[in-house]
Amino acid sequence: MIEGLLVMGLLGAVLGLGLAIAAKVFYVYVDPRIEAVEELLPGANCGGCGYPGCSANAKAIVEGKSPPSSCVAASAEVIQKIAEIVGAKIELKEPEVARPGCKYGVEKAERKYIYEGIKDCRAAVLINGGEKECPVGCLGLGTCVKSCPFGALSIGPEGLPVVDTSKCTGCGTCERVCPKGIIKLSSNSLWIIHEYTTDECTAPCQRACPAGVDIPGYIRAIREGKYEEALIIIKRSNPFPAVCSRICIHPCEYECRRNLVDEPVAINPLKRFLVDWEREKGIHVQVPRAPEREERIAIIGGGVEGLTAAYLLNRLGYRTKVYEATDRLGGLLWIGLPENRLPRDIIKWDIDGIIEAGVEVELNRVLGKDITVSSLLKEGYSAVCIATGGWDIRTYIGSGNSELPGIQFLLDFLLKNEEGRTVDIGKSVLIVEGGRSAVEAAKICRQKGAKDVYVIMRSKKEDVFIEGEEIRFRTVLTGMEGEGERLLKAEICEISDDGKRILKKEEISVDTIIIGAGRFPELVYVPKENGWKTISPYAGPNSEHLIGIFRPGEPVSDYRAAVEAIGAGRRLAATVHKYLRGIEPVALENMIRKGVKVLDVEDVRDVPPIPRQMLRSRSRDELIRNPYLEETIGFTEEQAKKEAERCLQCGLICYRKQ
Amino acid sequence: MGDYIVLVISCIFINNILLMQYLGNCPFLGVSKRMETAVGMAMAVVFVLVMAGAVTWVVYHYILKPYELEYLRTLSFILVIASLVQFVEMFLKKNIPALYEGLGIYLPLITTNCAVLGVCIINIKEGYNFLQTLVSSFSYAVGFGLALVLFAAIRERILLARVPKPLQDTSIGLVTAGMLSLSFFAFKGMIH
Amino acid sequence: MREMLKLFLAVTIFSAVSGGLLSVVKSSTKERIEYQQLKFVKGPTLKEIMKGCQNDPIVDRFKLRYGKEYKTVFVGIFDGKPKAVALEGFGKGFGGDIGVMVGIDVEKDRIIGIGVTTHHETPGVGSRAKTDPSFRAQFKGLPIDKPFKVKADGGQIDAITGATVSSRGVCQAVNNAVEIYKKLKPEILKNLKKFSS
Amino acid sequence: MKRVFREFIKGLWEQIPPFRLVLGLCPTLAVTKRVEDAIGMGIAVTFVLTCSNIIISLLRNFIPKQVRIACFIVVIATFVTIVELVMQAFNYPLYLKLGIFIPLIVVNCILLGRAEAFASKNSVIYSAADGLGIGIGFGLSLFTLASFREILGYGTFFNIPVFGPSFKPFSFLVKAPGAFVCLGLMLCIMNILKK
Repeated sequence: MIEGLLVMGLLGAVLGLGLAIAAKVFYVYVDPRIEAVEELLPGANCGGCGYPGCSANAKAIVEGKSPPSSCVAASAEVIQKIAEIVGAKIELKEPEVARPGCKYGVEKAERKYIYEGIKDCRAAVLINGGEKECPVGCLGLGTCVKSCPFGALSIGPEGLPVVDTSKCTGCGTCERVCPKGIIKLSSNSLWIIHEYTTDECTAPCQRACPAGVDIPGYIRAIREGKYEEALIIIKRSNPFPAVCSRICIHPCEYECRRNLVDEPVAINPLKRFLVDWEREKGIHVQVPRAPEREERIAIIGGGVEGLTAAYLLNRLGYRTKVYEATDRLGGLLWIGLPENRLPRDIIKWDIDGIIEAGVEVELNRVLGKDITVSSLLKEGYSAVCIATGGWDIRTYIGSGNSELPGIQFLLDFLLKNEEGRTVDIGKSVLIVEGGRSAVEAAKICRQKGAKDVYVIMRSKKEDVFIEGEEIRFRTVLTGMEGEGERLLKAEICEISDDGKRILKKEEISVDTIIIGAGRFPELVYVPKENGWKTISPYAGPNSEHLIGIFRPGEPVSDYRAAVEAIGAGRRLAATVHKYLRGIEPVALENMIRKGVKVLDVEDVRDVPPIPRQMLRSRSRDELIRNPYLEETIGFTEEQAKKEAERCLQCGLICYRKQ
Repeated sequence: MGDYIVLVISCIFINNILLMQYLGNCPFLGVSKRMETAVGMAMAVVFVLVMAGAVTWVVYHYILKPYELEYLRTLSFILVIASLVQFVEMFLKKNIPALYEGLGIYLPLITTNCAVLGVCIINIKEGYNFLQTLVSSFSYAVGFGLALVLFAAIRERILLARVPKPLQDTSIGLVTAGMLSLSFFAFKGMIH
Repeated sequence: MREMLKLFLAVTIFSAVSGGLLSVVKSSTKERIEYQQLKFVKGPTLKEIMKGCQNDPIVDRFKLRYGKEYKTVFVGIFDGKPKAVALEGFGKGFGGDIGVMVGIDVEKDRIIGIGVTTHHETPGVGSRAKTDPSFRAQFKGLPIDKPFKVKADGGQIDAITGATVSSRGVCQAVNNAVEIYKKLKPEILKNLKKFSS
Repeated sequence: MKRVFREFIKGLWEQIPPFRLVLGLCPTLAVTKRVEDAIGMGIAVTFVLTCSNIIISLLRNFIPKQVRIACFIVVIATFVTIVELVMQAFNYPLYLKLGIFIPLIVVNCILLGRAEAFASKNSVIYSAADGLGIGIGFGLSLFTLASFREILGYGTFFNIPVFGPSFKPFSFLVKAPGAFVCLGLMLCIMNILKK
């Protein structure tokens, strides 16, 4: 008895003492909050936070490297608790869910061969990219389903993954595991900033849309009778569906694959049907807004572009305010379009929708007179967007001063000089484009006492017939920096002959930039310590030139058609959002743009012709009696359903066969 | 020398701790889902098992046996192993953080790994001397690691197969372990 | 520091109390365990050796000091008298120690029977030392004055075919038991008196 | 009272180890060759689990958090040793058969698992009910698995032959691989039943 007690007691004592001493000697401080946070995290180790597992994220959260809301799987309550532990503010996150990006299962798609191997996409993709002809086609073997830590995925009857949105936490495990990058996280915000790439399934119509509307998406929603969803799909790329449904140049319809069989799908009239439905209900359908963000953004210019940027930035969670120089919003929409083509209440409908969404507006505020870029930045805006777009500068100039710090317009400069008005140009001047007039202007600048005068042109030397010592060819302006109302620096780049690469970057101090164009480009002014700098939106799909602020093809804003301006406005919003979220605001390498080859089909099989639904015309009498009445009447619901049924729901090479 | 080689082979293959002696199956099924965790666990077991084998041998032969307290074997061994594991954990955390990152999370699991206590008891029951104890502990641990890594490889492959729903996860894991165990039967003929 | 003390005390007290508790349980079950162990390990062999005895040799046993360790001597009562004793000897076999229980007639100093208790011999070969009755039977009735040897070593015992080493081991074990018996004989006789009723 | 019953009953089906609670696989594999051994193991585990649950629950407020695992293990090891001694004293053949798996009850994850997850957080009565329930559940599982393996593997039940002499036993089932496969299939059956 005594022996056992003694020996075990002694053994316990020795070990206990050893451990106690070891605990002291080998003591390593571990922040107790890490443990507390880890206990709260769900422990699914899904990696949705970007860290390898929950404990790593717990450490990162406590160290402040990762926000409390970084866990995609945690409930709001848990996030609140974590935030309390680390004493951090919570930044609410917009929910994201996985969205499969392929519409046709293996059974229905063109196949290169029949795959009979290991049932895993990662294995299947090793054999010539999988059995599908389409390089971005879902192989349907369910690798994503198996990887989902929350059981939100299953393979549906079509042989494609189906997402149970109630279970999906948006952790992105499926996105990471998919060897073809087909299933992707999606949210309205991601849609807003999205540009189509060659690595995703797109239909010819949506590639043709300058605003980038997901056309097959909204037509499918119409077919399913989900009109509200259809409107949201449109509005996340285009907040002017009513206007566009009347005046859009609809490049989409020219690209419609049904052209190969009969007539294109009546894409625009279908949009008109949705707008009619919306107006009949009397409620503006809105894209759900991302959680409120801290940043405020000012947009100068209340035209189509400015309003589009304001609306989409508002949907991205920013507080946006539009400064308009005239006394009404809508810009060029009010001018030059007969009322029977574009009724005024249609314009008002879209603009009202944008205001209703929470975009603030100040009318009669002229840039350069009532407000300046630096006064707005001083007010605390995180970005000031210039979207003065379609207006000719000369229609509302008048202050005599330049509206943007240090910027002069070439024609204006020459005119003022002719009239003998004083123009302050400072010591060094940069003249951007302008051909022979630029050389002329350079001469004047020298006369006026400028010491350094630079002229830069995008063209190759051989392509233009002007000479001049100071001219630098194949050089573009890429950025500006300044302080208050003063311009300090310009960033110019020498570009390669194909215009795609920057060969040399240079910063020069300038007091004035004289630009050869007649309009302001879209530009974003953001605060920088002791001043500001500019950010230039990335080039749109129609631009062949990717570098520089002034790009031929979209010399300034796209004012040729409202839908082009809408696209430009969306890219402006995307640029601001990306910049503020720390993502470099450049276009993706594989973005679909003019001249980029995309897999397509040349003929369609097994598609019986179905006549296109036509818009009904009003009677002659009626139109004579009321000259402002629209000539046509929109689709009835039945017509819309029938027309939507004609849509082939195209993918890159897939389409609906009968 | 020959005896030691026989001992090594018999501990690794013929009497494989996992597949033949049924010891250490909980971690076997638990950490074998991914190769990296399997390798981590295997390393941790080799590390701890050799130390535990040595310490328990000393405790048994120099404390318990002289006082005829053999019946306290289980109690004292587990206490020693638990303390040892904790001690090693603290030591690594402080002095070799890199190794701790790798093995750390597996160490607490080892306390309840019956393979460790099992091997210590086997060593005593077989009456091994100190050197034999070291060799057998090491070999058993290597056998554990071998089976674990093999099994993890198979399980990663199973992930790609279409397994009937009710058989998924642990169930198919056990059946697979059975097959692996069957293949280890082949080693039985190696030593007469 | 207090924290450390607490941990230290907790572990110490827990293990001390456990140790104490187990000692109590052990001491109260000690007798029974020993009996059980003997009954199941040596019991069958003993019964075989002491065929026809009137007592239970496992109950009627005593321990004697032999060198450093204690040897258990089992007593067989025949015709009302403690005529035979059995004790265990060890020899080196093929796969380790072979334990052999050896029964000796104390009056005639002759073997009355042997039986293998523990061994690690090759199944089907060396293990026949335990299972083959004819091998064991060779020892019966032999006097103990001469050491036992297999015929190959010039002795009197026929080795088991193919298991000479095992057979040698058994002989060695018997010799070991006999040696102990010879050394302890005076004490054994003294103790046996207790059993003659 | 109702809760006591609930804690007890959950171990018999809802959380029956090792099927629902995948713990304690080693003894499940090792001692289910014969029904007799399985019952012995079941009783031993039930006894240790109930006793250790009671003691740990009683002492739960005195055990410092940092060394709780060591303390739990000491308590469990004590009861295991008691079982070991008692089994030696009263059923020595069973002790020989269960062999090393008796001391290894200490590291049976069920025990430490219940101590950590249940007994250290609940009062004595519930802990006792929990221990008893889980222990009996474990015993039942062992019994079921052992019945299957013994009947088909040896052709006997409680060592009594159940088939005629012409029966050729599936000796695969009583070898190590058979143990794994049987348990795997049992889990599969449990998964089917769960639905």
